[in-house]
Amino acid sequence: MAAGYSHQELMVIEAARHVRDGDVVFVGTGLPLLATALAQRTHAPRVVCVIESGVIAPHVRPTPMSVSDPKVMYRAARLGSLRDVLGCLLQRGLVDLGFVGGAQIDRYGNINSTMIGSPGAMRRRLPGSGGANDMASHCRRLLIITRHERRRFPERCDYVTSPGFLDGPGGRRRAGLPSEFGVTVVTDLAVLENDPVTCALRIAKLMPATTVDAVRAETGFPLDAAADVREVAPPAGDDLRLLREDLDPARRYLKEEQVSPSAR
Amino acid sequence: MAAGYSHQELMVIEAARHVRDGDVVFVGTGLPLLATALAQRTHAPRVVCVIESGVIAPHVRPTPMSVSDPKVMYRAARLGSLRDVLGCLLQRGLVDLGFVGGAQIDRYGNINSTMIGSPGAMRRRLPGSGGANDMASHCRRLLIITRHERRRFPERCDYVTSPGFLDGPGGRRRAGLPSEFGVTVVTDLAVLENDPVTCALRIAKLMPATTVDAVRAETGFPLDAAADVREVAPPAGDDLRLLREDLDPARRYLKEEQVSPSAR
Amino acid sequence: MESPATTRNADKVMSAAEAVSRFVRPGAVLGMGGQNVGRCPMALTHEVIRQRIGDLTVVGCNLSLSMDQLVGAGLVRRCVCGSGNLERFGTTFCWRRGIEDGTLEVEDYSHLAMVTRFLAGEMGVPFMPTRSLLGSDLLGPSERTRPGKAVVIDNPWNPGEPVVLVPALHPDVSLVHVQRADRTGNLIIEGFATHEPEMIRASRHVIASCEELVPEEAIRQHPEHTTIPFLYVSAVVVQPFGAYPTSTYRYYDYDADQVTAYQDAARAGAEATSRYLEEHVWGCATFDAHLAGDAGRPRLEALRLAMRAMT
Amino acid sequence: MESPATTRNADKVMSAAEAVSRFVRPGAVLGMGGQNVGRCPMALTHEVIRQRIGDLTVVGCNLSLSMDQLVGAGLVRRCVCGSGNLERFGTTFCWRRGIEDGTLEVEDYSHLAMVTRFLAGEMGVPFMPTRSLLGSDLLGPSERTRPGKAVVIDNPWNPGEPVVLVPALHPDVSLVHVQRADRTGNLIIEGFATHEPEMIRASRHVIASCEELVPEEAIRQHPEHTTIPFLYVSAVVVQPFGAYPTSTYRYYDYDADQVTAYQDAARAGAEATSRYLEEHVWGCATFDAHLAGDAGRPRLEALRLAMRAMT
Repeated sequence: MAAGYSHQELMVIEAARHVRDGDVVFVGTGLPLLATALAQRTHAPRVVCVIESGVIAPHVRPTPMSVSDPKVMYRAARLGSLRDVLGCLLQRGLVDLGFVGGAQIDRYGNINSTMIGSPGAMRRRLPGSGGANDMASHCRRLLIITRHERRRFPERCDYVTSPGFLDGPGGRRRAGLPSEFGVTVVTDLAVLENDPVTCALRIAKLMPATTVDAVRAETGFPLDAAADVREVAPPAGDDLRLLREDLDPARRYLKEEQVSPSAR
Repeated sequence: MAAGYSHQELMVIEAARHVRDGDVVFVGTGLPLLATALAQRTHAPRVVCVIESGVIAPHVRPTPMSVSDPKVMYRAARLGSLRDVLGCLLQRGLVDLGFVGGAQIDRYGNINSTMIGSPGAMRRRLPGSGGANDMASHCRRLLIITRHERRRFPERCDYVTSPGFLDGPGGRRRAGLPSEFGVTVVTDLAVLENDPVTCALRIAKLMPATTVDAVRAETGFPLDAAADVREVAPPAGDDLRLLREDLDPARRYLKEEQVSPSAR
Repeated sequence: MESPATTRNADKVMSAAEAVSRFVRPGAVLGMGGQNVGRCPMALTHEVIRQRIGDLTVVGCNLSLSMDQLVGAGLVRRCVCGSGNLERFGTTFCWRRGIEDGTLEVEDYSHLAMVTRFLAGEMGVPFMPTRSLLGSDLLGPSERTRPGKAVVIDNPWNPGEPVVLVPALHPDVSLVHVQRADRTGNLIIEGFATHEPEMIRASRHVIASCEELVPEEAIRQHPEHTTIPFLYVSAVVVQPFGAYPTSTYRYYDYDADQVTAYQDAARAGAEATSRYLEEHVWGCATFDAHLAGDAGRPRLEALRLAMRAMT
Repeated sequence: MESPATTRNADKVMSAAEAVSRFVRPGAVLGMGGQNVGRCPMALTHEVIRQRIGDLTVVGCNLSLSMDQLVGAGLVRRCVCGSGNLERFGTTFCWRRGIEDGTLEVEDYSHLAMVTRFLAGEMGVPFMPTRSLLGSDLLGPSERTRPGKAVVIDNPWNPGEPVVLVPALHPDVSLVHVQRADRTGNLIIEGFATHEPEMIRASRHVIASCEELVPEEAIRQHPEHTTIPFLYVSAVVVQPFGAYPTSTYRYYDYDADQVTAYQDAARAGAEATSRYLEEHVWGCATFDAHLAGDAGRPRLEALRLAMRAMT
């Protein structure tokens, strides 16, 4: 891939582009927080961060390792309780965008962070929902940053911890969930978004030096491509400097690796 | 009646005797607060006052005129919200005794503070429940201080704002209210308590210089007398001095009147 | 549900006149802060009266002076509340008169039931349970079947145990007076908080008047003391003594004489009430004019000292 | 429901050993304070491990270090929680191993659903509604019919709209570590409060360890800052650095090395975990001995300074 920045850096920079100015963003630590902070420092100064441990609108310091790390609480507008943020902001409908992670993301954007295998035959226990189910139930948009590996993109999650579009069109409405909803997945190979009609994830953009077929080869379900698939734009302006010097100077999350897709 | 103290003073002193050491007492201002404070200064030092405006365990200063008066908040353990006291203490089951008032108290200790007359033909609108319905629903014991007048003690309240025993034995259980419950009414003529079997109010004690018949004459429903009706004991020890000098020095609530029952 | 998002993060400081004209519409459901003679949003309700914004539904727990003046001004169609009164200062006379002569509708709840309605609103759920109201006439017979002001259901975990559900309440705009705020709308309530935290977070818009405007940085030094973060607040009005003649904890005590003066007028009847409002509200261009005319420095100072002695 | 009434108003200061032996019984439902690497009640859970009180059900939102050590010590039968992990420090390995090999039961909720269960508990109602869980596998098919971990009902005000009810949760005893407390049990939590306010008020007993014991008079100077009034608290344990190696806001940061040391042992397996607990818990007569042996003054000072720079 283009020298000078890593896949991981471009993933964070691309994710930041999906954060809109004025969004109230429910976010944990790691790459999602880097992406949110980058957006705040560039095109989205009016972004409001909400962190699950009860933190509202902090001025995050580099580089928190936990949602209970004082670095995510620095100069917050309020430090409160889980009820404050999960109940009175998230379920109340005041959060626009939520970052979630998971071991599996399926065709309809459902997310599994509970177990690999089936309750009867569990192969690996995962941490569980945390606030992810709450975010997927109440946010208007979900943003996921993950490595693109076939095992991570099955046709159907072994366990649906957090609801995407469930079984497809009308699934959320039938379940009693808000229908205004969208999922964006930023991987090291592509940007996936749900098709507005079928609700299935499809390729919206490609990372540099990869192809639709290469992405499909790493995806466990049939993957359409949007009509106008473009390549993810390279880092612009200050993006890389902000990431490396201001947001993650000690490289707690941004590794130096320069893996190129073909090499994987 | 015996000179040297008023009916009103004896009513407060008698009411204080029904406050037990260690009780968590939900109380407003006026005579109930005087009775609670007197109990605290005498036989019940471990009483904990809870005041509806969100005040927990204050050191009340003489003499508050309102539950939002800073005098009821002095050196509280916590100043919080209505949810804190009505929800997390009262409904949670942590309050032992509640003081309520009302324009009507009926045979089964039901209380009306909403309207005289019927919804169709209202003759007088009253303030409404406030926290009274909540106290009657969740306290283990209710204490009422009121003048004894026939119109205040009807067979059945025009409107049941706060549940006593409702329609009698089993009434609370059938309604889904806790069955562990008792009502004591301290008036200028007598002390009424619910009969443990019939649940109806009956005469437990008589104020000085009155008779069972005199009490019945001022009561709108048939009133039994307990087997061992005694006379309310006169003020003891420091009671009067504490009331007059410490608790209501400006006589905001304790009037000078020395009415004797016969004169009324 | 509409959210205050439009005003997130902005500088929200404006005059009472601008805040009220922007966010209080005729026919609005008006969330009322304060309790009895404590922290009633008098400066804001005076402005609603001055702008004669009517057909209002006033909701709260205990409704007192600020509500009664709105009713006296003929601006209220309906109240949803737990009580109307001023304790030792008497009942809320315009409210009582309106209900008795049928010009004012009222829906009665207990105070806990009202808090529970606001709690449902702030938590984003359509209803919340309570074990109050059972057996009383606050539950109409219909409530056991048709969901109206409440509904009774069986506890699914313990069939035969009735539980009352009350519906979420979302005021169109709530009026509160607090001790401190910053320009973005972070609010600090000191002392007793009444039903305001739940009501504020359940509201579509919130106008907060404050005793003191503090720098955002000061709020962010102790974020655990922020009662309400800016996300819920649409307008901040800087108005010292904005709750007068009711009290503001740690700032000033209530003015018994002024409360009594209004109560005497309200008790006397509609005409006396109109004269009072003419003199104290319509006759004053601003709340400061009312303070200068009806209280005056020495009296306000005395109220400050009275509060200081109690805190 | 049992209430902490027996210890109302008394002097509740006692040693961790006495508090745990008095209020933590084998088979108890144990409410766990803290979140991730913040304010875990380590001094109290070390004492539970030292006294080998077993057959526990551990409940909370995010369960992390303190829970994992209890599981590693073989004292936990069941967890009811929203997650088990330490974020960047990895998962909770004893917890994961126990679930995978079938020796540990777990009931999964979302964090909001757990908060909602505690909210029902503190409010004295049998259940509370949430709009989370819908459509997910966190709701078993049975939940649509038989009330178990949750039940789905129709919104009575809007038939066809499903709402999830979750049952009240009342821990037999909750363990929390807070910044300040007085002898009677008034607690002040600074910074983020997690799920603790609701959990504490829902519990039959609460053991609170604190960084600092303050005079009751100091608490009563600013009663609006009292997070939890004494009525809910059964025991106060004075233990500086009582959350080590997790952080206590405004007091000290977490110790990444010590957290990693435990994680390495827990990841390695049961034997390595036992060795860790032998050395750091069973091998220490008190938590202070653990602090002296495993951290030491200079390291603890450094953690204080690291926190000061962030607050």
